[in-house]
Amino acid sequence: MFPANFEYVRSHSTDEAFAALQQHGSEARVLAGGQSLIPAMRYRLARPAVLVDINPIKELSYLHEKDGFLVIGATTRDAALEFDQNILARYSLITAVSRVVADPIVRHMGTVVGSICHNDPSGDWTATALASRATMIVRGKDGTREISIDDFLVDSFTTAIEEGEMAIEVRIPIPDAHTQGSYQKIERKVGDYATCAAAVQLSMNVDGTIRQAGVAITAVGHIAMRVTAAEAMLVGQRPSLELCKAAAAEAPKIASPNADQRGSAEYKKDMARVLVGRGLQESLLRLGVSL
Amino acid sequence: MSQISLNINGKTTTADVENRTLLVHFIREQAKLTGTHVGCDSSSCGVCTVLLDGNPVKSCTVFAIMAEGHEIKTVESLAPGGVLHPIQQAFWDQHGLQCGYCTPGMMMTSIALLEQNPNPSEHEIREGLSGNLCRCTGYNNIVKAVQQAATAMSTQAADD
Amino acid sequence: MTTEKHAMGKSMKRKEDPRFLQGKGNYIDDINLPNQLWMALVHSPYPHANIRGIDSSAAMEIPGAVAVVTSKELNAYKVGWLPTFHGLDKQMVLADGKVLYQHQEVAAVYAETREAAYDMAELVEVDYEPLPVMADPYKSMTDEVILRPDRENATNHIFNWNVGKKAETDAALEAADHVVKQHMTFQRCHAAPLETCGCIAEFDAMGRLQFYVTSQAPHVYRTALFLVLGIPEDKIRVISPDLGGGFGNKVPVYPGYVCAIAGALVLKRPVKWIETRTENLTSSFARDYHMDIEIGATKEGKVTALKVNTVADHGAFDAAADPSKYPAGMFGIVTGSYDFPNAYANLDAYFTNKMPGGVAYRCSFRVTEASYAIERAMDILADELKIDPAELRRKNFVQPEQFPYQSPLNFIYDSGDYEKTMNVALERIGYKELLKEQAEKRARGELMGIGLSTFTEVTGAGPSKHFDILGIKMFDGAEIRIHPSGSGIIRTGSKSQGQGHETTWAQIVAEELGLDPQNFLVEEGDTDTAPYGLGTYASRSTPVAGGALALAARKIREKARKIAAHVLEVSEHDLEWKDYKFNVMGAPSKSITMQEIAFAAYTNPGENEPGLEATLYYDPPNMVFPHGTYVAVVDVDRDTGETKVRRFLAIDDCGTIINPMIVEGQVHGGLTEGFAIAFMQEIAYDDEGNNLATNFTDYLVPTSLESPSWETGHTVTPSPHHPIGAKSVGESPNVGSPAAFVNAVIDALSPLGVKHIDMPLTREKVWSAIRNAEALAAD
Amino acid sequence: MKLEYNGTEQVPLGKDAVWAFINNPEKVASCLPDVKTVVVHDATNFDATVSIGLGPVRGSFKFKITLEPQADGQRMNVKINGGGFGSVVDLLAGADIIDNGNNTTTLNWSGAATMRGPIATVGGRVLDAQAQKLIAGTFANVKTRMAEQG
Repeated sequence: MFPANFEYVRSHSTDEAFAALQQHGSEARVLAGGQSLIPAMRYRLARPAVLVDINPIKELSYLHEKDGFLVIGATTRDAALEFDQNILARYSLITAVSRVVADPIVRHMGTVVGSICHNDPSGDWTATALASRATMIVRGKDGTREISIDDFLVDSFTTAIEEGEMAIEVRIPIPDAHTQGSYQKIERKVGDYATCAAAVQLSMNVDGTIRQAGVAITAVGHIAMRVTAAEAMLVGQRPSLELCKAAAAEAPKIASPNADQRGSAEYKKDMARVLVGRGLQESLLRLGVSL
Repeated sequence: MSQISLNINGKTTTADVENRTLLVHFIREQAKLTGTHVGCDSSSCGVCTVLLDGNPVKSCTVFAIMAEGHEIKTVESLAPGGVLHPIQQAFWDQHGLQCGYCTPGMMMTSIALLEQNPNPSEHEIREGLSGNLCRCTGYNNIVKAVQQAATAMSTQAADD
Repeated sequence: MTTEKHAMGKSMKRKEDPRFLQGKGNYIDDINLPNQLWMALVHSPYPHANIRGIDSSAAMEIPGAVAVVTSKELNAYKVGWLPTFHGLDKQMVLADGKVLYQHQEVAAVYAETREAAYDMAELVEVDYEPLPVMADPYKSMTDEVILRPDRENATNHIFNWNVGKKAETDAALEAADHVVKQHMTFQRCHAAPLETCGCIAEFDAMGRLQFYVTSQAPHVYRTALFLVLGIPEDKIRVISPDLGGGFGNKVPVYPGYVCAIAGALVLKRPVKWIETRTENLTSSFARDYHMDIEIGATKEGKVTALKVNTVADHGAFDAAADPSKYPAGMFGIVTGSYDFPNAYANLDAYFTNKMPGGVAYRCSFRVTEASYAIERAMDILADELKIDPAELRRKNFVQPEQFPYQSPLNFIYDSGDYEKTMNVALERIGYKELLKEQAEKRARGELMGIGLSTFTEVTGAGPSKHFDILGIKMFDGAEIRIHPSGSGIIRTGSKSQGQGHETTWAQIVAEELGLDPQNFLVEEGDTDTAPYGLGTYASRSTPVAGGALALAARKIREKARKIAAHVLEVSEHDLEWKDYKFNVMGAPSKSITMQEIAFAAYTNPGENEPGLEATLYYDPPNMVFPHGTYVAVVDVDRDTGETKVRRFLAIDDCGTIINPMIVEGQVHGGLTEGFAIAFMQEIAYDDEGNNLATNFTDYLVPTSLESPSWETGHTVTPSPHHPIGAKSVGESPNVGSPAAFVNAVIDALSPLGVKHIDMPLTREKVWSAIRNAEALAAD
Repeated sequence: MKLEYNGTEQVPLGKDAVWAFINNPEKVASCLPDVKTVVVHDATNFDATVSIGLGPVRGSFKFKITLEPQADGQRMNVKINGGGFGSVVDLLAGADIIDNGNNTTTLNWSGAATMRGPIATVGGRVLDAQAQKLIAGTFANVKTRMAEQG
């Protein structure tokens, strides 16, 4: 299949891209990795009039730590994270998710920021951003602004980015030595959208209680969701099997999946429970807590 | 229409193309290199895999115009002068191909995989190739071929 | 002379590989003709609707638009309908008055570029009037809505087929100590080769059709095109280039081909059409059998009767590629490896609003469905009688001394040693240890399963007394020409899609003639040069074309004997063929090689006809019956329903092995396809007739990560009637493995009381079975 | 794929005013979300073009709409057939009109949509929720417009 034609704008700087987006308004879409957009265009389900290619913008391709955050630029590929030694050593949640997003080849083009902006209901990076309490940096008319991931993810394929704006960066707090995470995903095969997935990240106090908990589920609703009740239940508590089970049981309560070929709503809800439970246990195991 | 120039296998190809032209069609039709194939419309099969600046990408999911100024490597670059690349030799020795349709993409991914991880385990090979479908071989012999190539390439590197 | 190194039975590396490895394969989309047009098709979104009108005016506005063709134009040329292969039905080329399935071809558009063709296709406006949808053969059966008013009989019933003795079978079931009954469905699947189908049609300056096409059976295409288009066969050349897989998908003549040819004829320019993946997955299908199987047995587990009633969903047109006299293919193999004194199989086929077909998919015409049914049912019997599944099979195998074995459903099995093959498999997998491990795991509540399949196939269609397609008997031709230097060219009517004919055909001939297989060029796929043959599908190439090759080589040998006698100045009766050369009996030092004879054939033939060539048509006396034992070991995750195939061992017996490396490769590939069918693949439809698997995001092809690591082995029981004792192997793993996987999963779940789950065994289905069983246990 | 929805709207208008509104093609058309053009053929038939935006899927659908007022004045059925993106949608919607007596009316609505084509097969994973929003939005608009009118 072949896309419908479009106008192409190659931008070499954020300013250029921003100007193009301002100029073309709702007709324009940002072209980052293109790994969701181009297939949709090939089926002619998406037919944007103008594509603003941000791939040539060198200033947006970065991955480093700064002021307590891992900062990932808008054109940084998924694969950059997958093969980064620092991430492998210290970011267990990111490491886990970076190996199961789409497939290994798609990860060489796909971008983390682009995936979060796409805000697919089955997104892996959106759930991960929720569990790790990320912040998005968006360039608007009045300069850049920071938006917490919870405020950024509005609805399926809808974010807090307004017409003519563009996302610049995602910031993820650097996990300390007492923080570990896990990404649990069920997919029918590599490259499929998740049937259900859960992102979990736990931080411990020195006294063995849980200091902070990030729990998010995806593919079981309009959008990736934070399991707030589970997080609240975990914080301040000493981990136990019962606690994990109780926290996991909160996931299906907020899940509202559609039945499709990946499974019934009932199945997906139960998988939200199972995967959150497994994510919690694996995170704890990485923290040296065996239940 | 836009005029673009791509460096494919060290050679520059310049052509007028529509913005919507996919990289795979540019490679096959403008550069006349038909070793890179097309197998699906959904970015699922990986038979179109080429190296873009050394990284494997699905050339059906990149617009040709996006590749302007980048270096593309296709299967046709592997055996300059007819001497098979260790990965080609290994696929041959290990019966890692049958109909041959997925083979170019599979080999390009394998080369990038071995670049990243010169001594992969069976599981790492299976993970690394999981963006490329094969309908004929059942993958056993492809895994063996990558293992053989890993050995051959590390020996070659040691000799250099 | 490298004969010893590379003759029969040796893992010679493939001669075709260097071109594929260097990206120099020549597949259909690599071919472009000067001045060619591109064709695209317009498909129906409705599964059943009247067509009130088609408006192509907007499409013709696209720059580069050339023409739009609908059934009206095709009917004017009398090419609106196609005959189906076994002659029971005909098929629309483009929707004629109404559409009968979703994605049916409605119009063809022709343009200067491929992009323009797709732009045009998008703008052809079709006015549909939706009609009630029959998406279930059990619903079609009621004839409430007649789908095919074009047919003489106002019914959705296509045909009934039955074989065996019904009364005796019913009586035996009545009298049996124990009867198992199970309904099981073999879901609708698709072969999905990675290369889609496509063609280029050109009428050359002499008015001759040059037709480049992805075809597993080029000669059948040539004859079919004569029948459809009325073009004399000498004015048609079919060229099938390198094929990127086929597995049965490249057997049918698709509507797109006819549209391309019609376009080329009328527009007087070459027309190229390459399927999209969606077009590939929505134009035909395989399987879709709904089977009710019953087995009667004594309480000791000796089987006494088998009965199967099947409802077959054939979609909108009965476009199955079965031989004429076998509308249900070789389904009669359903008694499998077991000695049933009584058996009866009955099948009714129905039209539905689904894509047409019933084509074979890596299967000798419905053998897969039959093997699955019997191997599943034997396991259910074992479970109910509390007998070990291996023991139950052992009690009931056809014994080696019973061959040739007359089966109750009218096959004569050529050879086999089922127990030997099973013993090899059980020994190698460590069956006893596995049973012990399973018992320990069960005690801990873990779900581990062991699944067996001891299948028998029937392949090699076929003997002319039984088999034809479009009336053409299913024999194959082979031509061998030996050049003066001892190299040569081999041509057959078969067509490799990855099986490695360029290598194995050379090995057969080299073995027969004592020549070097490296020095043979194997050429297939061009009807101008290849001798007539029915093509490569249904595991028929080695049994039929392979037999033709061996016999053609022997014909050459007999001529060579005469030339050898002349050169050595002895009587040909004094010569014996031994150690790959002619030796003068009683004079060990006097001998002559085939290479020397070849030279003499062109330089010093004496009174003999010069040259060294042979053409031979082989009409096999019987089918061949490969068999095997497959063992799957699985672990099931109780929480998620995920099945992990921990081990899978395939011991195949395909008779004489030509190239062990290629045989093993065929088995690996077939097992991965069998795995996909067991766990992932289905062309599902919803109740409204929407096709739910139209691309690779929903028709799931396993990757290297899902696919298990395969273990293989073999026993060798040659076919007594095949010239080299070979059977076939390409389809065995796809035929035999689904039951092994399912048996293993059900075995894992049997402590919970689960008896059967229909394929594909998705996580959810397994999860659901576990949850239901737990709920029942809790009550 | 087949999708089914239902809901209830309370309208602050008498039943007769409601009945008059929903028998007016112009007014009904104005309630479709993101409607671009409307062509009214007669009292019960009109065509409407509607913008659709489901994430990356953006474009327009052309609908043929037929109003089928039931003789008893208690129910309105609406048949909507249309297409876009090479896909088709057949929608059968209906509302029972219940006179609450106090110059308010209850609309009990339900709709069943069948989607076919790439939008269902490729976009089906995310379609249900979006379609629900569109249909619920239409009936919510009916209520709002009527209220404005009242």
